[in-house]
Amino acid sequence: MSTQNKAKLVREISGTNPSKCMKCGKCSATCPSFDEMDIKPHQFVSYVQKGDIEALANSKSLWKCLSCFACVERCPRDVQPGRIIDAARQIVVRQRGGNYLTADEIPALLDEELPQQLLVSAYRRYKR
Amino acid sequence: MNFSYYPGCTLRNKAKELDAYARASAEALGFALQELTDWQCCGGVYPLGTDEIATKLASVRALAQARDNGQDLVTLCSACHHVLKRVNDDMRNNADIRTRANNYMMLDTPYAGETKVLHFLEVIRDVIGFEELKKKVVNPLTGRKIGAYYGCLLLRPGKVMAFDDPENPKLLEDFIRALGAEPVVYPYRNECCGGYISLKEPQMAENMCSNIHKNAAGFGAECLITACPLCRYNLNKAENNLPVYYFTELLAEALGVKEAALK
Amino acid sequence: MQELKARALELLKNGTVQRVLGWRIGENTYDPEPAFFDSEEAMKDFVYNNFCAANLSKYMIEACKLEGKTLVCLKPCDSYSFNQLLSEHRIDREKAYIIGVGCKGKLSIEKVSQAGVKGILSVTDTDPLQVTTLYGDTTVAYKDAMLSRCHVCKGKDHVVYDELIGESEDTVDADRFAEVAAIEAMSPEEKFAFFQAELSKCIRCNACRNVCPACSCRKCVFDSNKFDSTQKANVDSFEEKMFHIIRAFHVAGRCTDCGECSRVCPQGIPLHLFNRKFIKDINNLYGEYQAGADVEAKGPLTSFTTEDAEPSVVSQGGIR
Amino acid sequence: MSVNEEFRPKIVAFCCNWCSYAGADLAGSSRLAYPADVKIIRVPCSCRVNPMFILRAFEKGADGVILCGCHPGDCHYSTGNYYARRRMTLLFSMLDFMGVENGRTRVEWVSAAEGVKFSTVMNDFVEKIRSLGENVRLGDLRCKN
Amino acid sequence: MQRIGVFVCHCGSNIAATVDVHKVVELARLEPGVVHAEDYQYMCSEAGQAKIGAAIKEHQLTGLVVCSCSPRMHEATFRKCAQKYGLNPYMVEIANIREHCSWIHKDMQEATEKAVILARAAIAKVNLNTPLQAGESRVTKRALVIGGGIAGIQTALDIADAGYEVDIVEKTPSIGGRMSQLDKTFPTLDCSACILTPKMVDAAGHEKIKIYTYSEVEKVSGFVGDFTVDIRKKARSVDADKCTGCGVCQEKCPSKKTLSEFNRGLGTRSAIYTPFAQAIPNVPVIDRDACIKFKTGKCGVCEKVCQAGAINYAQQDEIITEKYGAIVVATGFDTIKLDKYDEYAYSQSKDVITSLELERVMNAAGPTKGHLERLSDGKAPKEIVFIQCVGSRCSDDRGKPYCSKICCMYTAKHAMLIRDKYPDVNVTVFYIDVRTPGKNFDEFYRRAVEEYGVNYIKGQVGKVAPQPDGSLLVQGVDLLDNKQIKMKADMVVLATAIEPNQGVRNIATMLTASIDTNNFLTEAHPKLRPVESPTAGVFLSGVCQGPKDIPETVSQAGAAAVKVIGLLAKDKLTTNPCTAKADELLCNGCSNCAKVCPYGAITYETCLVNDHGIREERRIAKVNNALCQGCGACTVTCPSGAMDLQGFSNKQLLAEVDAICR
Repeated sequence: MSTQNKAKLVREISGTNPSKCMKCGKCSATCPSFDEMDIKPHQFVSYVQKGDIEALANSKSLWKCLSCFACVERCPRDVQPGRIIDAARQIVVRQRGGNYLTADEIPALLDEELPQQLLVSAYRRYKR
Repeated sequence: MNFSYYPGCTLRNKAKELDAYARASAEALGFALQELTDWQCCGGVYPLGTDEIATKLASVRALAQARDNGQDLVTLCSACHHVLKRVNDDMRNNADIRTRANNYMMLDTPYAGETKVLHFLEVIRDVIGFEELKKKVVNPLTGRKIGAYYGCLLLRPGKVMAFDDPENPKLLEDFIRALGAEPVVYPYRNECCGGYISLKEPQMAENMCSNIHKNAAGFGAECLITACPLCRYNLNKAENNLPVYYFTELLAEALGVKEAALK
Repeated sequence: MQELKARALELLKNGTVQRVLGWRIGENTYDPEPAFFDSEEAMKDFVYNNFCAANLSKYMIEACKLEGKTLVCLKPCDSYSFNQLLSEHRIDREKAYIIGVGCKGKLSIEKVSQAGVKGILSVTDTDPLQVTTLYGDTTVAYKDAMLSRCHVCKGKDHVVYDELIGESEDTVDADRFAEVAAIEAMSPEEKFAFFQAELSKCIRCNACRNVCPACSCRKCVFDSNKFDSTQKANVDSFEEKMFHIIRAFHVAGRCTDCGECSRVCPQGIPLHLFNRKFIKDINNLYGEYQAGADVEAKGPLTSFTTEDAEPSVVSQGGIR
Repeated sequence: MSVNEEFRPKIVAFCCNWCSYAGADLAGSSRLAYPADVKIIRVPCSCRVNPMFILRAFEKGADGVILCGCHPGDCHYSTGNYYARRRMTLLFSMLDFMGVENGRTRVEWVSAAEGVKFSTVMNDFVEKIRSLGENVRLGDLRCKN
Repeated sequence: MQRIGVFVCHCGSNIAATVDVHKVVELARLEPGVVHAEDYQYMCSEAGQAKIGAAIKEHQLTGLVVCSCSPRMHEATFRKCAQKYGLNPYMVEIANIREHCSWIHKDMQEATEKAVILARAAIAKVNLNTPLQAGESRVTKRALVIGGGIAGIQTALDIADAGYEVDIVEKTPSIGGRMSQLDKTFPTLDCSACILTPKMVDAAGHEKIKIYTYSEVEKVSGFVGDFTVDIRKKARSVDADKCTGCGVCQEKCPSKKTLSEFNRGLGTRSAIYTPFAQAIPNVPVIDRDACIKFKTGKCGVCEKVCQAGAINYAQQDEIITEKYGAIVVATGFDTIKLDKYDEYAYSQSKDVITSLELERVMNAAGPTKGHLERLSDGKAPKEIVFIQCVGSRCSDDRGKPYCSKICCMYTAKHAMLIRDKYPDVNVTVFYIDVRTPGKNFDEFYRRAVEEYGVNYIKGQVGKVAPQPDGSLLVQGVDLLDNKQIKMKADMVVLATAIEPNQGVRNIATMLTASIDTNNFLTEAHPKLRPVESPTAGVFLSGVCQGPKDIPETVSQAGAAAVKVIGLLAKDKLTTNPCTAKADELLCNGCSNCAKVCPYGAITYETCLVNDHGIREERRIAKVNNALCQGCGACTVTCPSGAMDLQGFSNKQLLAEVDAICR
């Protein structure tokens, strides 16, 4: 897929309009995973604007977002960075070999108390 | 007073007590939770992509069933509540998702978001009322200092969830007060516990939960309550943690039905 | 009916009202006519049966010019027209004593004929209708003899009244906008053919205009010279061509969808389709609006929002 | 319908005095051509245009009618174009409902500064009407046969 | 039948090069009503006008059609010309054969044909023209200013200095407005009270100015030059004529727990109070909701201690009706409510305050006597964080979509003042953009950074979390460093968005002045008529029209005053004769026309009508010619065609349509 098309796809899947962003940084000010991310939440937006989905797709950030919606809640321009990063994640996991979680690694991750919802949630976010 | 009830997968397994206490408390409060027949797992997280339809269908099925029962749909687990509420909002307000979901479902009557989704706590606040709850308390939890932990999923996004003020919620505090205990307000009660990140990066979740515990303890909380099994799991993994209970456990205790509930 | 008549008589006698606006018995059960009654004697001919379909609210315009109060019998749907006239200051609430009369859906003798009954001699207004014909007795189901408009009734509640007499029933068993939607789904050629065929029947008898409670202008624009220019000869057919569009436009946002236009059209043109198309568009574009439901409400054509749809929606797939 | 090269449509353009008429003036002083088929009638505001004017134009043989006014929010009379917008939307929808080609009617918002837009709009509209051909249906929608 | 003369202009070669003017003349002669047609090089020239004059005389013309340039160019010229030669100016129509014809077409034949058709349309219209007379209306030489803040005071002073009577109506017990709550003003840092108080005193002492405080506009009727206004003077419960302003009543009042509006709720006041020491008038009011006497019937301390005998518990509200020629709206602003922004913990901590509250904290007459201290524990803060754009520039429904304009500058001011007075206090400002257009504004902001060491961080704050130790943990971002910041602060100050004052919607409705989606009053033209409302006779001063700072407000106040003076200087106003008119025989009295009238020009009267022998009382629409601006919205709403627009009548427009489609 071309760079342009990927950027378009991110816009479509996320249902958001990155052009509304006024670069205030409130998403990055809010994000609890900020320090773990290589590309920061406010940058998600400009990467999509620039069409650089490749960098976004290869970023660590994809797997650090918690979907806690704090950035979505507080964004004054309704840009919803949380949805943008999820769209990028979707594009990755929908490709062959894009899964971030495989069935083989699961047994090692389990423990006695682990609730089912943790597994299904991680499946949904990390895996096709 | 009868409600359709969606327990969710975890309440069938690791969080059986969350469910059991809730059912017993509901009975004590004068309403019944009628479990939907053959509900399916909601998927744990709300599928954010506008093109994700199949992953929303389990929720639509549950919502449509409640509609056909002519009842509001009650949830307990924060994650299930979040997913059902948002899918319902899509079905009501997003014509594209509604059309496509209904095309898959082939229901007798297409579903268009008619069902009202209520969290158990909303039932207590909006249907029963805290005054009424107070009257039903037989074992007031006097003297206990309890921190409410809301997490993310009940509150955000505020426009869709419409649960409480997403930045300064009050519902659980009022709940704690109604049980006779003292609520401890601390600013991290709506900070994320790490959620599903704990599967692959447990250290991240642990750090976040430590901060929450530290903050709550700093304001004098002796224990935390939550509605979510995953939040509880993550919070329990942190070091030096406060005890974490399901809110229904304290509710059942105050209503005097705790022992009976687990039988 | 007896209760209604007795009550009307009582109010007439004790001077609460000077006259009664109701229906006078016709030659047959099925042809009662609107009438004023001003004495006990006159009240002998008063009738209220399931064939009393006429909407009496428009007569109140003239009645309000008379001395004293007029008792008017309004069915639930008529009360919307009454309210709409009230909101346009055409009638005076103080001059009306409203008895909200019950309605179980009104019957039409044309519907009985359309049900295949020929040579009607007499008919009852019961369920089912007992019909005596030249060829013997038969029955027709009530629903089958009901006016089309009653199948999409606005509801059994009166929006304005002084007292209520009689029960009303829900008669809705069809989608109000289904007919309009069916036409919308046609190709332009089909639409055009449909309306050309229908409008070709018009004989410009003005029955629709005369009966319409929204068409209450002192002088209709089609009768005045306000839109003429000096070059225009009287034989010009513009008025006739465009009469129905303009009539519908003039009542848009004011029409309560009472259905009288179609009921009285001697040619059977489904005139209500024009009005209902406007209502459907208004509901879709500007939010649900029922003329006459609220006297204080701002009409859809005398209000706006800054976010209203652009006229281009019509060419971009139309308003559905 | 085949496109008739020779067909010269009759097009009436109602323009509000404050924005669109001035926009047309600007198109003129900027020498931005559009077909002579368009004839402009000056009205104080788009809200002055009665549906009867539009129907009358069609009756007299117009092939297309366009109404131009100030952009919503910029009306000289502050609210006129909002009313015009509702009226025209409903009127156009009714004509469409009756099977009249919906391309024959149009509303465009053109400001006094938009000479280019005025010219572009008129070129586009004329092209559209030429493609639709002569207006047969509105002349034909008679009540008497 | 009209006798019409057609005059075709060559406009040098502008028209004549593309349009065969002779052909136009020739064909125009054939049109009904035309008795004369000619062409000339430049019709607008003196010679051209003389030709028109001669033709009027020679052919006893009753109507003129000039085929020339746009009516927007020379309609006025030819109307004056007609008048000069004894013809009613409204008997002139222009066929625009230049901008709409010769300039855009190349083909001579095509352009000529079109010019002929345009001429025909104009001829058809003139055939139906009727002489119109511009009306006159009187001007009441008194102005009303609604709002007694700096905008209202300045407007009133300027109008009064020009010699006209002006009344100020102020809702609160004193004039002064927001500016009286400010401590210092940017960019000069002079004390707000020091520059405002003299103006308040001037206004109070001016012989042409009358001030109604604790009063509200209740009803407005009439139109430009002739408004009638009802003003409700709320009962003060204190006789202003007797009161000496000694202040003993306030001192002795036992009910002292009401939150002070003037101090933004940061301190308390007594039930009988003046909002601040320099209040004008210096006459207290009794807050009846707080007063023990009014609540329980017992007390009466103020009455006992008042030596002047000024306390009057029985005082009633008073309605004053006054006539005005012009009205100025100067209703000002307030800060938005912050209940949707609790991530900043405004409701959770006393140490999170708005900038306007900080003004009170910094003010010597404020709740802390001017000492910078935390409102929770009175301790001196060491670390202060300012957050910009709180509720401004928000496209969601939590805040306002616009920039509040003043925040960047007052934050720089606050930061500077704090660093100046308390050099040991660290000040950090989180900003999205620093916007400082204005004379000496950017220099001012740079001084805050360069000389006073204020720490500006580009980025927003995500959350303010009160800590167990009483401090505030501020979590923000530094976008230039690409780092998340977590810092402890002792105080957080929010640059809260401003919005028009609450009551403005109601006032706009009374004045039929339009208001935008943000409740700011709309100006007649955003660039060329910024201080006039689209409603004639209503003018705008200050923030009610849009965010602005004090210098801008004062200049706009002066501009509004000039417009008012220009209006009041006239003895009579000429009205536009192209107004709507109802045919009383056709009017249904349905009120739909009044509903769409943007000027409130249509009212209804019950008239005795003789309709072809039937005499009856009818409700008839009446158009006020002084208010009607001639848009025509009413004419289309009227189903019977009773409402018509003079100069653009239904018949005239249809005649044009017919002529074009012929």
